[in-house]
Amino acid sequence: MTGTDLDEAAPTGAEAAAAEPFSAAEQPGGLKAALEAVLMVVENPVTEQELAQALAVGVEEVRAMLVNLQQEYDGYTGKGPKSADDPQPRGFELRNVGGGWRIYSRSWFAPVVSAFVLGGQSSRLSQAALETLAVIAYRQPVSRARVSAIRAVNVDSVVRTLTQRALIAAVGTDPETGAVLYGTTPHFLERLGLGSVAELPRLSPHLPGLENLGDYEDTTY
Amino acid sequence: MTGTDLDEAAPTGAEAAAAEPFSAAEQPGGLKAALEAVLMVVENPVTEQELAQALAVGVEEVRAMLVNLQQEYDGYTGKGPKSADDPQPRGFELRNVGGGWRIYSRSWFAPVVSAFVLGGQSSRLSQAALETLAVIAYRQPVSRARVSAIRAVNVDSVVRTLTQRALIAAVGTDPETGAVLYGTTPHFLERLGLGSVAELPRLSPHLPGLENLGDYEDTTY
Amino acid sequence: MGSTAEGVHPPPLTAGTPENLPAAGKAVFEVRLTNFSGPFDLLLGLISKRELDITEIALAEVTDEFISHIRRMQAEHGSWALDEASEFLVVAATLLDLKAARLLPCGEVEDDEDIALLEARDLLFARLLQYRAFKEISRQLAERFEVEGERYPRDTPLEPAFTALLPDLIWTTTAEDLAALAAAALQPRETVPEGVRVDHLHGSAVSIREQAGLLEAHLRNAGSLSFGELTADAAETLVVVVRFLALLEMFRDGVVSFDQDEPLGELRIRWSGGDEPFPADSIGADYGADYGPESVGPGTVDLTLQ
Repeated sequence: MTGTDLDEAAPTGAEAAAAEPFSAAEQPGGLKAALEAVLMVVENPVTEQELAQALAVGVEEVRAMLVNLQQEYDGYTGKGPKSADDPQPRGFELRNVGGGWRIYSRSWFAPVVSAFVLGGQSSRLSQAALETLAVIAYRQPVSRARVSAIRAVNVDSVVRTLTQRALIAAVGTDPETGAVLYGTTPHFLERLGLGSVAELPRLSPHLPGLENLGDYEDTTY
Repeated sequence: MTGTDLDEAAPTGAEAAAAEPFSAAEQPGGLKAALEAVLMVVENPVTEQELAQALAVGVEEVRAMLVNLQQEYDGYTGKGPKSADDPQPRGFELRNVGGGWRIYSRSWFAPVVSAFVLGGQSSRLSQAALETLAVIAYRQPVSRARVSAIRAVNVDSVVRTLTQRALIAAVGTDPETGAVLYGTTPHFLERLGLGSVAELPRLSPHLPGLENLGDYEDTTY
Repeated sequence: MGSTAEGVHPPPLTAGTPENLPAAGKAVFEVRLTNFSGPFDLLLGLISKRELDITEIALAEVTDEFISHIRRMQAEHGSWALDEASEFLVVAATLLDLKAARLLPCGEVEDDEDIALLEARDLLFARLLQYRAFKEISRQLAERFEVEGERYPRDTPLEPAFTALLPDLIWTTTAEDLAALAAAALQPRETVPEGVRVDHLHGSAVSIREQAGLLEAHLRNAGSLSFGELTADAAETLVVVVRFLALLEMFRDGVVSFDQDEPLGELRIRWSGGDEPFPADSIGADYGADYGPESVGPGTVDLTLQ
C-alpha cells in the first residue's frame, strides 16, 4: 500500500489559478503584500524577473516596489514626518544579494540572533544525525524522502543539521521527481580520514544473510 | 534547534555579550524589532520561553510583544484611525501554532508563493492515511494494534507513511504489552494550524449517545 | 421470529438528503434494494440513526452489488480499489454482526446471558458509529490540511554569518562505526504484508452449515429437543448464536417447527422435515457466498461477541 498512500496532488493554488485568473493586486495588501509574501518564505534570493513574472507586472514596477519595501523596513516611509510617531525600523531587512532579493534578520541584532541560534546547537551529532549520515553515505545520491523511508522517521531536521555542518550537500536533483539528492562532502571524507567514498568500509560483514538488499529497496519504495 | 541536545556548546553570542554588554532594547527598533529578528531565523514554531531567554526579558513581556506584532502584521495598529492611510495587512502573518510562534505567508497569496516554494507541502494524504491519523489523534497514545482494531484494517503501511511525514511519532511503549504507542507531533499541529491537541474538533457530535466510548473500547479490544 | 427477518418491506426510502454524500470525483458505490436505493454511506447513516431497520436489509444483495461495482471500477481503472474494498468488508462484517444480534429475542431480560447479548448488540452498534465518526473527522482534517497548506512557513537557510559561528563538532565516529550504523538502518524492518489482512476482523468462524447438519442429526435422533439441550455442548456463545441462526434458517425451509408455551418460556424444536436430508448448502444466501480467498468462507458466521 506504500505507493497509494500519497496521491499526486497538484498544488491547490495552481488549480485555483487555472480555474479563474488569480490577481494578487485584488487581495488585501495588494501587490506589495504579495511581493512580501514571496520574499518572506523563499529559500534562496529571487530575481526581479522571477518576481515580475509571478506577479504578472513589469520589472520596473517590481523594482520600485522592492525599493519601497526596503525603505519601509528600514523605517523610512517616504511620506515625510507627517505622523507623530517616529517610523521604526523593523527587525528584518530586504537585501539585494548577487542579483536576488530576500529578507534577512537585521544585522545589528546579530548578537541576539546568534545567541538564539547557538542556544540549541550541539557540538556532537545526535544518534539520529549519525544514522542519517550513514544512510546518505552508503546510498548517495539519495533524496530526503528515500532516507526517511529507510529510517522510518522524518529526517528533515537532521538533514538540515548535517548540511549546516557541511557533512552533506545537495548534489543534484532526481530527473523524475525533481527531489533534491544529497551526497557526502569532501569535509565528511576528511573527518573520517578517507580519500574517497570508495574507501568506505564494505557493508557486507555487518549484514548477515542479506544478499539481495538491492531487491528489498526497489520493491519497498 | 530544540535546545534539548545541548552538549558542551559554548554560545559564542553569550561570550560576545559578556565582553561588551549588548542591549537589544537600545538598538533602533528596540526589543520588538529584536524579536522580529529572531523570528526570521526560526526553523520550527518557537516557544515564548525560548524567545524570552534569547531576549533576556520576561515571558509575559514577550507574549505581549508577539500579540502586538501579530496585530500589526494583520493591519491593526491599535492606534485608531488617526492616520489618513488605511492600515494594510502585510503579506505575511505571525501565528501561534504547534506550541510556538512562527511567520507564514498569507494564505491568499498561495497561488503566487507556491511557485517559489519547493515541494513538501503539495502531496495529499490518502483517505486511509487520514482516517488512521484521525484515530491516532483522538486516541493517543495508542498502539498500532488498537488503531487496526478501530479501523478494522491493517495500518502498518499508513503508520509508516505518517511517521515519515512527521505527523505522528512513537511516544512510548505500552507497559503491559511492550507495543509501541503512537501520538501526533508538533508538526501535525502546525500543519493543521492548531495550538494544541485540545483544539482538535470535538468527536462527540459524531457519536450521539456514546458518552462512555472509552469504556467500550477498553473492554472490546 | 421468522416474520421479523422476512417482514413486509416499508415503502422504499430514497437518497433524498445529500448530507452524507461522499466527495464527488470518483464513482460512488450505490445500493439498489427493494426498500432502499442510494449511496452506501447514506445507508449506513440511516441505519445508525435507526431510520432503517438493519433486519430489513438483504446483505447478500448489497454484497452482490458491491462486487459488481468494484469489478466495474477495476475494469475502468485497471486496478483494484483496495481502500474501498477493505472499507466495505469491515462495514459489511459489522452490519452482519449487527443483523445477527438484532434477530435475537429482545423481550424481558432474564439472565446474564440475555444481558450479555443485548450489550453485544449495542457494542456492535457503537463500533459502527465510531467507525463513521472517524471517517467524518478525517474529512474535516483533510479540509484543514487543504486550507492550512496555503500558508507557507518561513523556513530559510541560516545566513552564513551565523553558520560560521557553530561550535566545532566533536567527532569520534570511525568509518567502521558508520558502516555498522548504515547496515543497521538498511536492514529491512518488517515484511510488507502481501494482502489485506482480515484476521483481526473476525474472532473465529463457525460454519452455520456445519451446525445445521449437527442439529439435523440430533433432532432426527431425538425427534424433539429444547434449545437448551441443543446447545448444551456449545463451548462458546458464538456457537449458541450460530445454532440459533441455523434453526431460523431451517424453520424458514420448513424442516423444523418451534413450540413455545409462553413468551421467553422453554423453546422446543421438533423435526418436521421428511426423510430427505436437509440441504444445508441452501443456507448461505444471507451469510455470504464464496467471493474468493479474502472473504469469509461460505456459510460461515463471524460474530465478535465479547
